[in-house]
Amino acid sequence: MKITISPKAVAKDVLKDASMKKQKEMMAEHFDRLADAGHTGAKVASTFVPGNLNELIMCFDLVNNLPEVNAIQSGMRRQSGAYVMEAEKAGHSEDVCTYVKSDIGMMAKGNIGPNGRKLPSPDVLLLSYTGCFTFMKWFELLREQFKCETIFLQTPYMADGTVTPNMVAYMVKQLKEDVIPKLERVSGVKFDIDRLREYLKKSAQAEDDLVYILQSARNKPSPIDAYFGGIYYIGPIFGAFRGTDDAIDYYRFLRQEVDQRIAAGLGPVTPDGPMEKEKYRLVVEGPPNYTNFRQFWKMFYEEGAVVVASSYTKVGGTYDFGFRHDPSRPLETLAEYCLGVYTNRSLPMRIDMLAAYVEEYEADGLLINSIKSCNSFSAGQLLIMREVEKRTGKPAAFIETDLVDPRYFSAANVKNRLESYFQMVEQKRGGAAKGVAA
Amino acid sequence: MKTFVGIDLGSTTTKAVLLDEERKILGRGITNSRSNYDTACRVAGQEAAIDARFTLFRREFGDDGEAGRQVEEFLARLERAFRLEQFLEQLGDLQQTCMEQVTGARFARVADGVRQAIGEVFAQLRAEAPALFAPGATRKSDFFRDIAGSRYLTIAESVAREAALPYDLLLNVYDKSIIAVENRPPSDNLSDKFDAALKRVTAENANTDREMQAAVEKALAIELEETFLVGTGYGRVTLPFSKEHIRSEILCHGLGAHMMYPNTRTVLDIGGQDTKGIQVDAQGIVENFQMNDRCAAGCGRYLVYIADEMNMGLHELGPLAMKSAKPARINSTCTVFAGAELRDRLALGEKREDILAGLHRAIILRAISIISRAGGIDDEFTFTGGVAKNEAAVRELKKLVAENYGEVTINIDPDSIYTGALGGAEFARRAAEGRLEGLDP
Amino acid sequence: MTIAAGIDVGTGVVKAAIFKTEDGKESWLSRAILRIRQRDPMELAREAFEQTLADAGLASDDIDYVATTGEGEAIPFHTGHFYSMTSHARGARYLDPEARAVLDCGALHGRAIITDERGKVLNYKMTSQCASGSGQFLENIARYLGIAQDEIGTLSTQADDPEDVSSICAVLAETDVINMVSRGITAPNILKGIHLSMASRLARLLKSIGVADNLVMMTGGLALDEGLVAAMGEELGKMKGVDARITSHADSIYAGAIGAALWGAFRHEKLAASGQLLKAS
Amino acid sequence: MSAPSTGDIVARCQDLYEDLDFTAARQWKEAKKGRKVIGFMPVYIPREIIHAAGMLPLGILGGGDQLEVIHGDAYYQSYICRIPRSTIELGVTGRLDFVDGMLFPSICDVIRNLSGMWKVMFPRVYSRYFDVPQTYEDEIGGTFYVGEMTELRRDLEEIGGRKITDKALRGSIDVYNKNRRLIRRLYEARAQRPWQMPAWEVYLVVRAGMVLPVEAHSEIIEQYIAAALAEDKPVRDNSRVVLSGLFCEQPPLNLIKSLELSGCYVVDDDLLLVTRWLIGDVPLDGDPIYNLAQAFLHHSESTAAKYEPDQEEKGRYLVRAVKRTGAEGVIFTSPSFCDPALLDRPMLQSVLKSAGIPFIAFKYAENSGQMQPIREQAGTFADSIKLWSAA
Ligand SMILES: Nc1ncnc2c1ncn2[C@@H]1O[C@H](COP(=O)(O)OP(=O)(O)O)[C@@H](O)[C@H]1O
Ligand SMILES: Nc1ncnc2c1ncn2[C@@H]1O[C@H](COP(=O)(O)OP(=O)(O)O)[C@@H](O)[C@H]1O
Ligand code: SF4
Ligand code: SF4
Ligand code: SF4
Repeated sequence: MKITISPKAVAKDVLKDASMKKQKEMMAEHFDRLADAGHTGAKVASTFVPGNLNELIMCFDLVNNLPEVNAIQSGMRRQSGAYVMEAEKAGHSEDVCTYVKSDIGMMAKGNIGPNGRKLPSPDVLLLSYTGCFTFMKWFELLREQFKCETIFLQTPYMADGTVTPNMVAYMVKQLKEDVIPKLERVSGVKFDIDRLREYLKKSAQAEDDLVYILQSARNKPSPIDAYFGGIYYIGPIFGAFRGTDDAIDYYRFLRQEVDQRIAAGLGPVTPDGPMEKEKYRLVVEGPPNYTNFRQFWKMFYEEGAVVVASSYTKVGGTYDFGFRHDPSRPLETLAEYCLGVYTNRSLPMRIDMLAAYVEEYEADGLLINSIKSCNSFSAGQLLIMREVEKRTGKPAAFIETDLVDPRYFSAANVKNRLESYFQMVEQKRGGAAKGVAA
Repeated sequence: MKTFVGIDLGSTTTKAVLLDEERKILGRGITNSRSNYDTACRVAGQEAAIDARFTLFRREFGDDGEAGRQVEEFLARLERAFRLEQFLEQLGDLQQTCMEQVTGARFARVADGVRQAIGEVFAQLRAEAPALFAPGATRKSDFFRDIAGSRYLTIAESVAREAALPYDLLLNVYDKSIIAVENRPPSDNLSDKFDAALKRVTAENANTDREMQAAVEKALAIELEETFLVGTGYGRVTLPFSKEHIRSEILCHGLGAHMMYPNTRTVLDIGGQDTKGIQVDAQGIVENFQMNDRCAAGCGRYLVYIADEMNMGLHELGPLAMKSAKPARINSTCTVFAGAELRDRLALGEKREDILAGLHRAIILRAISIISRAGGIDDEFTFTGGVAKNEAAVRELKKLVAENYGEVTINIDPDSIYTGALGGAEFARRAAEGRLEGLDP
Repeated sequence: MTIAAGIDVGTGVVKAAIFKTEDGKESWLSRAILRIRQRDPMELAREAFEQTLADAGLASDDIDYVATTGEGEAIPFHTGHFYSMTSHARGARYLDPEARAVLDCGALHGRAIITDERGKVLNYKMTSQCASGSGQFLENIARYLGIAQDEIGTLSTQADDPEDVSSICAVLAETDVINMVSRGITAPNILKGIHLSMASRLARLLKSIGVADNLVMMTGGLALDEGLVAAMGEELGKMKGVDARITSHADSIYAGAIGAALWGAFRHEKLAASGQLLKAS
Repeated sequence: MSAPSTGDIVARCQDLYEDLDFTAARQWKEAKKGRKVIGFMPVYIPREIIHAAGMLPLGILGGGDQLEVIHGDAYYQSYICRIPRSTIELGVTGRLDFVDGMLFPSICDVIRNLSGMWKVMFPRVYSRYFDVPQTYEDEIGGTFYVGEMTELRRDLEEIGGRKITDKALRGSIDVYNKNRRLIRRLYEARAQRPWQMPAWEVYLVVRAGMVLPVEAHSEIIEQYIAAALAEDKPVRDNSRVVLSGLFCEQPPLNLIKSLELSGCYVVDDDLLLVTRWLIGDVPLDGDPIYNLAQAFLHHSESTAAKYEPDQEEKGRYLVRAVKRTGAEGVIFTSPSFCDPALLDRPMLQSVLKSAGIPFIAFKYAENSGQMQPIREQAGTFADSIKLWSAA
């Protein structure tokens, strides 16, 4: 059989490679930088994705280590199960967040990173307490282990749906009087606010492209999967790359690819190639399962289901309502960034957001993936489901898995619910069509 | 004639429904689910075919007036006789299988004694069999496993004591054999058994109408063609059917409930391993559903564990619980710990019926929560699944529905355990008519 | 000389033992074991006690101290009650004086106990509410597979490719097992899979109470299950920083009853010394 | 009139405890027109501000083991603790319909999200997530906390339709100072003579303060202390333990009783922390809000609910409690699925381990029914302390 390759397809492939390749390189470089820290003498700061102050960390030449990302990597490489067990052996309860346990277990088993090299011990823990109480315990546990300086940055909760001056003032005060002086001390680098401004400018540029990419899902068919695919897309910006040129390049490439797919009327790219036909459009709330990520995703694309918007892609910052890092108000903008991350938003705000997504992205309904580990996400999701259903008139579905604990992923169970849900949507459509015809 | 088959392979029971072209139910069949899905489906299907025969008999006779009552009586007798034949056949199989187990080192010294004991146990079992199927007799369960099993255990205990043999040995022989017997596909020669049953009936009642016999023979001659089959239920992923023959159990339960009660808007199904709350519209289309999460607490299996623990039949739990005036408050419905909780409470001197009543309430409480999750109850409300057979559960349900949702019509059909299979059969009928995946109403 | 009886009312089985202690020498006079399977445990406790009396040729008046353990608090004729872990620790030391940890696996719960050389309990932990790793579960599965309890172990050791049993809930695990059977997985591989999953839980339990290089004595009914004992060995072997060895004893299932009887004797002697004699009623 | 016996007092407190309709608080409200009731969740709320507004602070502690939770379960997955679901149940069944406001203190994500749920489900009542600082510098955390309390004060003024004066606040601080002093005395007395003050009685007596006006509650405590010390109860050969980790969802009463039954005297605990959160008296002179903030920052209990900025100090408070009360061990008992308590536990345990203090740990739910495993674990703990502590 002869295969003909049209010029356009070549361009597409090349471009596709461009963003993927770029990301792979970035990640590899990052983990090398971490692993090299021991020899290069670079100092390492551990911090969290929500409230990740990468721009600030870079101002002190610190390498940003994100335990959450490590846990995700362990999950994807199917090691988290053993790590979690290890932590449980060390006396941790079966009930608590497995992200923490995966991280603790990984350290207990030699702290080997995804590149097979040992991760460095942090020189400073930047405990950004943003939308999750577990963070506090997590870093208390790390502090117990590493006995290093721990800087606490509290983000007040957006309980009433607004950012009050008291909140911003509190955060700026913490940054000025506590966080920055301590970072200076640990790193030995003097804080330079213009350097911060420079990074923030770069952040905003990449953020523009990210928003464009995520919102491209408004197209029909959607050129992206805003959950499974989205997880790859948010990696750089929520990780150690926000504020870098690398991030700018990555999102530019990605944007071009998305544009190409829109122009060609193509759907998202899945691990099994481009998606054939978009049958269902979904909004998803909640983190994914990482231990069986591929299998999980497959249950969607096999049925023709595309996720057009998700809340998880907002855990490290919510940009689609207009927030961009603002170099002219450097500390305030950092505060507002932290305040605005998804998990720091009140439940009514989350409901508003998801209901708006269902409408805006013309979805068939809301799917909630409830994560056993994560109270921050999960407590209250059943009310979210009810309210979004009520407001949009679209049916919602509820499944339960875990982020990185393979014991909580029951493929048969999840598949059963998903299939039932899709069949229900299908049947309803049939019914509706009938109703119109009659 | 054309028939459409729905099979609901549940976690504890497998149900089959046969529908004719007029959407009328021809027959229902049920068996316990087991490791061999094929067999479970075959048995359920066969049971439904047997039931269909009785429907056909009835159709053959017409059923009005005095004559109708006579016919009913005759058919009831025929059915009891048929069931007895079936039971005896399986008993024979079980005995033979048990005997074959008596080999190897474990039995080296006692083989003869054990064989003798088994013989004795089965002799007693056979002797009491006709009483089990006498008019008005109630059985612990519909399944051979349960009926034969519980009697076997009781009889074996005394036989073992008398023969000074370890009870465990007889237990073990049974445990091993019952599985083998269960997983053996049933013999297909139904007409033989019908013949034998007819003979039995005629022998008992010499004056059986010749006409009746003729009608029966005529109905037996009708060919039942399996036109299309749809499977559903917990095991549907592993069902021995291809994808176009499979529907989600949610849709099947919704549709089945709609067929039985067209005004149904809310359906509660409590099965062996899951509890579902389903909302349907006026066409039986599912609007919303919720299921219990991964914890199987409070599902039907819970009652099975309890029945086991109390050495009672499933059918007996409800009536005993109904006797309670003061239900205990039970908070944990973890299925696995059910037995432990029960013992705990018995040890504290609580009454069996009170504990049982409390357990039933606990199950229903959980179910009501799931309904609440699925958006509450709208008129009319239909309760399906195996647990709907249990009067104590039904009583609690009615109470709680009234407390929480006021006056609503509650439908409970004695055959509600077949709801999913019924929906499946209708999907089969639609699919055979060439409608899109049968989803099209 | 002191004669004491220990009665261990478990959730699955009732066990009884009678001991004579004299000048620090402990001799085991008689024993009884009755499976509960749907019978009244309190009745069985009496039956077991009477059986042990008869075997030892004693009358109930000859017994100085009747000690209960397990769920035997409500037994009307006891002199004193000891909590399970206290008695298992003592029982394990009797079975093997070298044991420095106990793993008691009964019908519903697993208990890990660390002891010192005198049988003193240093630390312990029980498995929590969810019960997939319990003996009861294994028993159900075995019944389902048509396997006698005492065959489980032998079969499990014949496994060549153990199947992963991952469900946390025993009920759902049962369904898993049904699926395995229908996929044609052999009984040994299923059983071994269950054993490994149980063992991994139990090993975590041991580690979490600080077992490092102790000799771990398995007690309780599942100690007789050589498959589980072997799986425990494998799981412990896999564990970093743990050099524990696992052992079992033919009389392991009596550990609770033994321990109770020996503690009973101990208390009796103490009480006698202080002049406050109690007598079994 | 003769002084009430402990039996009488405890019976009254038990009635209050079992009353899921909050009759006492309803009666208080109805007694005078215009009275308002403000509900609050555990762990800590500055009740002084509510009191100064002339309102009744009402502690909402879940539904216990007697409430049938139906609708509440519809809002929570099985892997979330029980207190939010039973609290929702109380709400949807109308049991809180007389409550004019709800406060959800910063303690964990579950309660935090519940505050938003309350807004959606009960939009007509005032509800507020009450944030507290986790940084303890005066200038930073202190300023923020003063801001939070000032907002609360303003909100309550609006609800009550009248100003909350500094004078009123000082008066309220005064009555709460007294209440805290009494509870401290109660705890000290129990630590000395635990056989005279069973843990479950002390719990009920303190818990009465969740639904009664503080003045009435102080009276009850006083009476109880007097009555308990006057009664002679036999001393049992029990071990003395400190209970830790139960700060939010309440254990069933049977659990506390079971501990004693199986041979443990409870000599200290972290139950109902709101009544003892502030250590020592809050000063009466000066700015009352500032004083409350200062007390919170610098004179409050350490628990899993708080971030401990100083690694050296982590868990020391528990060691101090053991020393202070002459306890022989610590029993950690926490609600199932409670992340803050359960994640904290291993850290506390390692502190105890290095201090040579024995401990055990188990979990519960507010409606746990099976006490057998708990008795067994606590009993073994007591056995091992008893049999071997002298040896
Ligand atoms: N006669 C009966 N009385 C009481 N409960 C029954 C009866 N028959 C069945 N059940 C209950 O119904 C459950 C099975 O229900 P079913 O709907 O068949 O479930 P599944 O489809 O999951 O197998 C059993 O677990 C049992 O608890
Ligand atoms: N020979 C055996 N092989 C495997 N398991 C056994 C054997 N004998 C007993 N058991 C198991 O041991 C359990 C009872 O153990 P036991 O320690 O007596 O528990 P409990 O004290 O809780 O009753 C039963 O669940 C049974 O399954
Ligand atoms: S609870 Fe949720 S947000 Fe918090 S650390 Fe765990 S997974 Fe992350
Ligand atoms: S073992 Fe019990 S509590 Fe655990 S998941 Fe199963 S049914 Fe639920
Ligand atoms: S018990 Fe724990 S998890 Fe539950 S609400 Fe309280 S602090 Fe949060």
